[in-house]
Amino acid sequence: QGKKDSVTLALTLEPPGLDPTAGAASSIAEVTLYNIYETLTKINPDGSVSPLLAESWEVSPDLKTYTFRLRKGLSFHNGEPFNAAAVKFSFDRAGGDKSTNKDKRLFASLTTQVVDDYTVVLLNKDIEPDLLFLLGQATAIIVEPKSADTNAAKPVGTGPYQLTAWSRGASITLTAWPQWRQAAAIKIRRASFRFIPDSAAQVAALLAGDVDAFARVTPRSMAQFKDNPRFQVVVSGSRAKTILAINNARKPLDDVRVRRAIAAAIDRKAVIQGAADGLGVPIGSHYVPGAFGYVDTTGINPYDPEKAKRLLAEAGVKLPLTLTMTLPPAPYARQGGEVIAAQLAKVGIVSKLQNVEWAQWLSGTYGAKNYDLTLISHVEPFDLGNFAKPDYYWGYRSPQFDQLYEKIKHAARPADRARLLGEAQRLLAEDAAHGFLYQPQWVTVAHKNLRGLWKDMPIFVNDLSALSWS
Amino acid sequence: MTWFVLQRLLTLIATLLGASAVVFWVLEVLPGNAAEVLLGPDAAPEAVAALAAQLGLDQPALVRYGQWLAGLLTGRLGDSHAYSAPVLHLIAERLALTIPLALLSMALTCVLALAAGVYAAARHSRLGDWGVMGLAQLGIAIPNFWFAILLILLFSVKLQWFSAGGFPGWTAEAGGGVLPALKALLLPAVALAAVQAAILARITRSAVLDVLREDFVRTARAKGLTRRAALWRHVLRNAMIPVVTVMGLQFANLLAGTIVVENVFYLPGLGRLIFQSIANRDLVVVRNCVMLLAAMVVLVNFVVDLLYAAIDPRVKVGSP
Amino acid sequence: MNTIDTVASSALPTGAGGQFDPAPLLLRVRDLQHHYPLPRTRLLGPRARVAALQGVSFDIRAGRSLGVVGESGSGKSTLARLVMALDTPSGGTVELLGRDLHRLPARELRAARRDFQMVFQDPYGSLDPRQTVERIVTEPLQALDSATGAELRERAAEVLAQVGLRPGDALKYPHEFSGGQRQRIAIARALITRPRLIVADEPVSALDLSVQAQVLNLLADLQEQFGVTYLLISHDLAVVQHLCDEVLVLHQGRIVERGAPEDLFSAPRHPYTQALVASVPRIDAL
Amino acid sequence: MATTTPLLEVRQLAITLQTQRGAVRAVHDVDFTLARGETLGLIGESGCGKSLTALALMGLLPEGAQAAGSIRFDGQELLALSDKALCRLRGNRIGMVFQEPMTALNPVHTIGRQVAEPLRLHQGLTFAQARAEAIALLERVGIDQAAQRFDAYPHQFSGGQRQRITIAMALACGPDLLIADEPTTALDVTLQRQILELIKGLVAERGMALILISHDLGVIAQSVRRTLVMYGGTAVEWGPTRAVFGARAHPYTQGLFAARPQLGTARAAGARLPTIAGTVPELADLPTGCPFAGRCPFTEPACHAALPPAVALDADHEARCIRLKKAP
Amino acid sequence: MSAVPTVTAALPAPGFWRRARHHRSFVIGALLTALLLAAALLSLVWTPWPPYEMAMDATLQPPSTQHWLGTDAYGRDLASLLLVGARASILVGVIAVGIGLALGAALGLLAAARGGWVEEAVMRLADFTFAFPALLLAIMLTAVFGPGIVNAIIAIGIFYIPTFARVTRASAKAVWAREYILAARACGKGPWRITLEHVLPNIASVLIVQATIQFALAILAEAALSYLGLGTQPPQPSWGRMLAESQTLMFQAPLLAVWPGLAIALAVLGLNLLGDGLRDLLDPRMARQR
Ligand SMILES: Nc1ncnc2c1ncn2[C@@H]1O[C@H](COP(=O)(O)OP(=O)(O)OP(=O)(O)O)[C@@H](O)[C@H]1O
Ligand SMILES: Nc1ncnc2c1ncn2[C@@H]1O[C@H](COP(=O)(O)OP(=O)(O)OP(=O)(O)O)[C@@H](O)[C@H]1O
Ligand SMILES: [Mg+2]
Ligand SMILES: [Mg+2]
Repeated sequence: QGKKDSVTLALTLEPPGLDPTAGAASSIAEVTLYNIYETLTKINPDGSVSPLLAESWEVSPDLKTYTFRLRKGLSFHNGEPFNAAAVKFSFDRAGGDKSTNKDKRLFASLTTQVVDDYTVVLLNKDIEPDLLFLLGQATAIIVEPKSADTNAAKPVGTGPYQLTAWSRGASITLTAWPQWRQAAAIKIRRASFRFIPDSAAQVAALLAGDVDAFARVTPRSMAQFKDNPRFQVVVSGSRAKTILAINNARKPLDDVRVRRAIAAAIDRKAVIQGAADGLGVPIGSHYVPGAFGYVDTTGINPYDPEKAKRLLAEAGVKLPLTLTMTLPPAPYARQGGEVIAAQLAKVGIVSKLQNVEWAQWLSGTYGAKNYDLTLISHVEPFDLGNFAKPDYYWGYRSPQFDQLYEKIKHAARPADRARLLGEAQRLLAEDAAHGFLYQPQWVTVAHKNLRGLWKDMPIFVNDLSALSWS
Repeated sequence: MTWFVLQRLLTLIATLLGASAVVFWVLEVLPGNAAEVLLGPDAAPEAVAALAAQLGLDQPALVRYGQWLAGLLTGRLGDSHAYSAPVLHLIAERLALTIPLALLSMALTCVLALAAGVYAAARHSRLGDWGVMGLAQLGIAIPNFWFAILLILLFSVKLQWFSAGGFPGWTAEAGGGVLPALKALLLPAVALAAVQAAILARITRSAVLDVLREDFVRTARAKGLTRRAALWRHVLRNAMIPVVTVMGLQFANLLAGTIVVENVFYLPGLGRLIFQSIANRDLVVVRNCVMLLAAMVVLVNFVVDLLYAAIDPRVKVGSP
Repeated sequence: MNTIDTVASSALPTGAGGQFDPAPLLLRVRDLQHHYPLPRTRLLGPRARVAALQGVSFDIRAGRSLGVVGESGSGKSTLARLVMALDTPSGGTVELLGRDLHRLPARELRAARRDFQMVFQDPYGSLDPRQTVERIVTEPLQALDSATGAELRERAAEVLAQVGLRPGDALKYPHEFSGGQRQRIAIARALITRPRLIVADEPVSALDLSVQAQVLNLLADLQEQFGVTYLLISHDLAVVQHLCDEVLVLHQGRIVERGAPEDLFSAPRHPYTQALVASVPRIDAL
Repeated sequence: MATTTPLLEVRQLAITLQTQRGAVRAVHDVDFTLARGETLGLIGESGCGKSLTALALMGLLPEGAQAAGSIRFDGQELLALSDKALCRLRGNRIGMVFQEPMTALNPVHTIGRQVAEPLRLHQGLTFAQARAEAIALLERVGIDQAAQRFDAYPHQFSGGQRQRITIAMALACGPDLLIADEPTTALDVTLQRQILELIKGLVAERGMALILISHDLGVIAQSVRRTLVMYGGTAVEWGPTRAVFGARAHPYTQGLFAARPQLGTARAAGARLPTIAGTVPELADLPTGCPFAGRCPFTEPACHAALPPAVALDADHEARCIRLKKAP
Repeated sequence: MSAVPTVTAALPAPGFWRRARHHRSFVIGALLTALLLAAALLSLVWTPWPPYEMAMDATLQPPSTQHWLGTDAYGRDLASLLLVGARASILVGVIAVGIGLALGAALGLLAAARGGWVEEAVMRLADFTFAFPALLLAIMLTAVFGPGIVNAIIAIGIFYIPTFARVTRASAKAVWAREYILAARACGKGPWRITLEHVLPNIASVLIVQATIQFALAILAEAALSYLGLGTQPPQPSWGRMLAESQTLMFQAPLLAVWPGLAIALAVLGLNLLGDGLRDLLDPRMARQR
């Protein structure tokens, strides 16, 4: 009963700081985005974009000029007014020399012009069809110039909530900001986030009633809540792609037949079962159902161990072929790696599993590209462009794809884009650039009376203003 | 006595200095750095480089070691890379949990172990002895994280007497208070204490039995003391001598054991801070925490040595 | 050779002059001193020391036995350890057959050990519980030269027979023997190199009366048979009197009186010896 | 009436021990009586059961040991008393001094506290009273500057001093009976003499009865009026010290006396000591009948039949040997 | 300093086995330990099912005649995994104790034999290592060299060095004070020969007892490290890892946590009881009293 206006959410990881422009941890966004900070646009559960700090916008036909009209009369938590200057400051800062923004490259290619107090124009050097979506992400938050540098500990934004307490390692508490533009509509006055990395502890905390909702709980624990009337289980789609990344630059993986053999040796259904307890949709390329221009490519390299063996023989690979498989610490990787290793073993590929910490994965696998195979989830919504980067850790080089991608970037008409995107997906599938596995689904377990939870999750966010108790 | 204390202090400082060098260089070898971890795989390389420079990671190792030592002496430990908050502040926050937790479980350990050990020794080879020592065997044989989960299962999920974890803090403004905080620490303390108490109980029992065999116990009985009185007045203090040593060592294990228990009960303690910080390559934090732990262990052993002298009058004249 | 005054005379270089006594000089101890350091009590300043021996001189002729008596802490064991070259003295010399033991190089000292062996007080503590009697008894030989296993076995059987143990005992372990038998094993170990000198530090004080008599008889028999020389240390005056030709009374690290045991114990001169003798409980007092 | 009952009357005392090789009788058929003010010596070689007998009197037998027979102290049957009742006697009416002065004192308590303990326990003295009394006691047993050293710890005293302290403890409540179990074995002869003199003096002064245990014939000869010789858990000969030492009726007594090297007799070259054949057998290996059978030079088949009955030789002087019966 | 029993037992004492047969702790401990060894050996030649074979359609099954103990979240046979997992426990125990014993005993013997500053240095080094709690040391080492059973073992083993060094030194010093050492010196034997011929055999029983205890602790340590994700790595099964993985499903399939937990508890119990029994049986004081 006392619960009516407060909620306790749990997250797996604690954000290291509360400034999304200074760190990439998704937990930063999960706590702050749309709660403390706001962006010009807001991404909706279905992936569409709606106005937030910008009331409306216009896009030039060449997709290079964006004109935003800002909401009037807003202010930051510290009382400073929200205006075009703040927007310019925020974007310039994100693209500046000293910027530690993860999306620094994007902002570096933008030029922000202040037209008047409530109108800004963004000029983009490149074409970025998803710019409006990108401007709704945590890296694009609008910050207040004077407080920007201390946001990590004392966040100041325009959002409906303010930070009241942060006991590091344990919890963060947000309370509703009374001066927010629609403060009356806010049902949850006080929300706290707890951080519970241990999966058994996650289950215990939910069962014991310590937390009301757990976003993206370890899928394996879901089963025990599905049949429990005290809880609701929300399974949501995502834009993430879990793949068995293949180092295309290494022998014999540079041979497309070997990569196809690997792809054919993988039974995606079993992988989804093992890695995510069945919570995933198979994908055949680096693109997910529900995204613009998706085509089903799962039939291109179907599960066929016999074919895999044939392909390996064709490629003249001496069996058993020993490959290292580097696994970051996430459960999906560790669990999925075990399953895939068992499947590859059946076609004569011995995978030596190497479990690494994130730090090691980032410096050894991602940075130094020292790996054969690695299991990883790429959560960025639109990242086909990585296949066109020559120095990316995948080592994938394809002039055909580069051309295609160049065209996609400049295709202003949706129909053209959709066609080109489809072509790109098929190309990647045929090239078997990676072992494309599945689109993960996120599981949220919550008290049965909690309303307003996001059904789908194109980005990681916990929109507190939408929550209420029934 | 002063010579004794002085010598112990000197070795203490030397130990800590050596420890600092080992800690620093071990951490130096860790692959990966904080900037990479903080910004993640999708970050622009320029951003990573900018962050590394901002964190001072691009300086030579020797310079950083020197700076760190100087910082240790002046109390300026720097800022955490990950939390971008002062390390001193972070550690102090965590200690507010870990120290009470360690003390609470140490107290539990002592009470349980001494009671059980003395009881078993007094009932040597009888049913009570078998029962208590059987329990102790079990206590030693069960992994403590497993025991912790069992506790949660029973007391939090089934009975809902305690919350399954978390720490409300010591002050009311953070939603906690002294009583809620103690309540939150109780189950973790029990989980931690169970194993240690089992070990200590066995040691107490055998120490008491050893002392019971000593001549002076017979002398005491010959004076007309009852078995119980002889036990309390003459045996216990002598039996404490080996027990105290083990207790000193256990305190160190207990501090380390908090890593596991803090994980199960998701408590924001020092152990988890170290664990996380290693994963995040937040080496500033790791270095200082490990040094702090080492210092505490060394200090506890130092105190044990002094305690020794307090219990056993023979030590004072004794050798270094 | 009854009084302290004789120390001076026997301290003179004997050279070839000792021939008026038929037995040749075996052991010559001169001005032996020893200090033990005490643990530091203060950070700076000198370490305190205990003077365990302060200028002890005596001679033993081959085939004779010298007894050393004195109360606890008078330095008896220290003397034994120095004579056995187990410790380095703070001053003075120990000469066996004309060689200064404490100046010998390590290798030569090891070889010289063949000539002097030791028997200890505790028949339970002086035998390694994990070695067979045969190994224990042949230990001095193992350390000395590379005798073959068969030779060692033969020698062991021989000495065991000499001390009155059965051949079958060679493969047993010490705990299978009684105190008196253990002391026999210890004596066998000392005998195996056919030494000239045996230093016995309280060899019977841990034994029961009836067993003590057996061991004392054995020591006497062996002397008769092999002409061994004894340096016998004991706090029991009666034991010393029974076995020795000459007695030294040690008090606080100094020799206070010496002489033939009958004379010395019937008419002690030094007050300390007098007190010692007077304290011995006697049954004839009844 | 009360004056005629002896202070201590031990009848048919038997002590059984649980060992690895089953239950064995460590002590059996031990009888003696002790009047007030009388002194008795127990003598015998190691392991013959002297200490067990003494501990049985105190009711402090080791775990697993069982005493049977009868021990009457001042008319009271000790074997039937509860531990609580025994506690009221121990240290109060019966005092005991142990062999090892080095370990008989608690190393972590001050000696003053340890000496005062029985006083506070049995006489209910206040701390100050007990302290004054304890200091007087310590002075009486010859500890110099007792008041200053009251708060010193045992390790700060020499062996002889510690033995004096344990004696002070045993004497604190003015017991009727003092049991001294080899009180001087760990000490030098000079110290031994002092301690024995001290005990003798105190016994005379306070009119206590004394049981002195020793394996040293000389000590017994000089200290007690009556002697009991033990072998293999049995009393083999007992009587006035003078009679036992003079007559030496039992072959074991004879053997023991002969094996002892004597001070003062002129040394004959190559003189041999007469020895007792064999070694003391283990408890479980004791022969049936006379325990000395087998080692005794006069063993005959009848010796193995049964424990020889006590034969009275003289007033009060008895021994257990079948040969004595035959003798005129 | 530490409470080390000064055991100088006679092994093989006559009647050791006879006494051992009647010693309850020893018998139970020896049986459980033998069971552990047997399980590991058996797994080398036979398991009910192939231990790595997954069956995604038969996950989390309860015990049945097919799968005696049921299946795990990948449909692997739990009984087979348990058998194979015993190998990891033994491996951890044997190697960690081996490292600790070899280096620790050597250091301890050296300290006892040389005395003086050598002893002081060795003991200070031991103190120094003790200053880092074991688990922390393990975490740091596995962070540097990567998680894995080998590194976990080494980390545990390193921490055992000072433990064994201390125990060894204390009991070796007690042996050095014995008269038979003096006798050996009087025979002209040097410190190294004495150490090998007299000291080592006489402290062997202490070391054996300590080794069984540390063995048990190593199994627990591996479990704790596996729980933190630093111990045995997939796909190799180990009891610690099985236990850690079952935690998530604790409420859904509790048996999954029960089996490895039971296995660990029994193995640790067995080793501890064995150590207790050996301590009693090898202690001559006990031998004489009972
Ligand atoms: N290792 C040592 N360190 C310090 N002092 C020692 C040491 N050994 C002996 N002492 C001291 O040296 C003196 C002589 O000792 P020693 O052992 O030679 O006497 P002892 O005559 O053999 O005595 P006891 O009859 O008790 O064996 C004593 O005061 C003793 O305390
Ligand atoms: N606690 C015990 N457990 C088993 N046997 C014991 C125990 N105490 C004594 N004994 C045995 O009982 C026998 C008699 O022991 P007791 O101590 O009475 O001998 P003692 O005459 O006092 O010998 P000592 O002169 O050595 O003190 C010995 O054989 C001894 O081994
Ligand atoms: Mg001596
Ligand atoms: Mg006795």
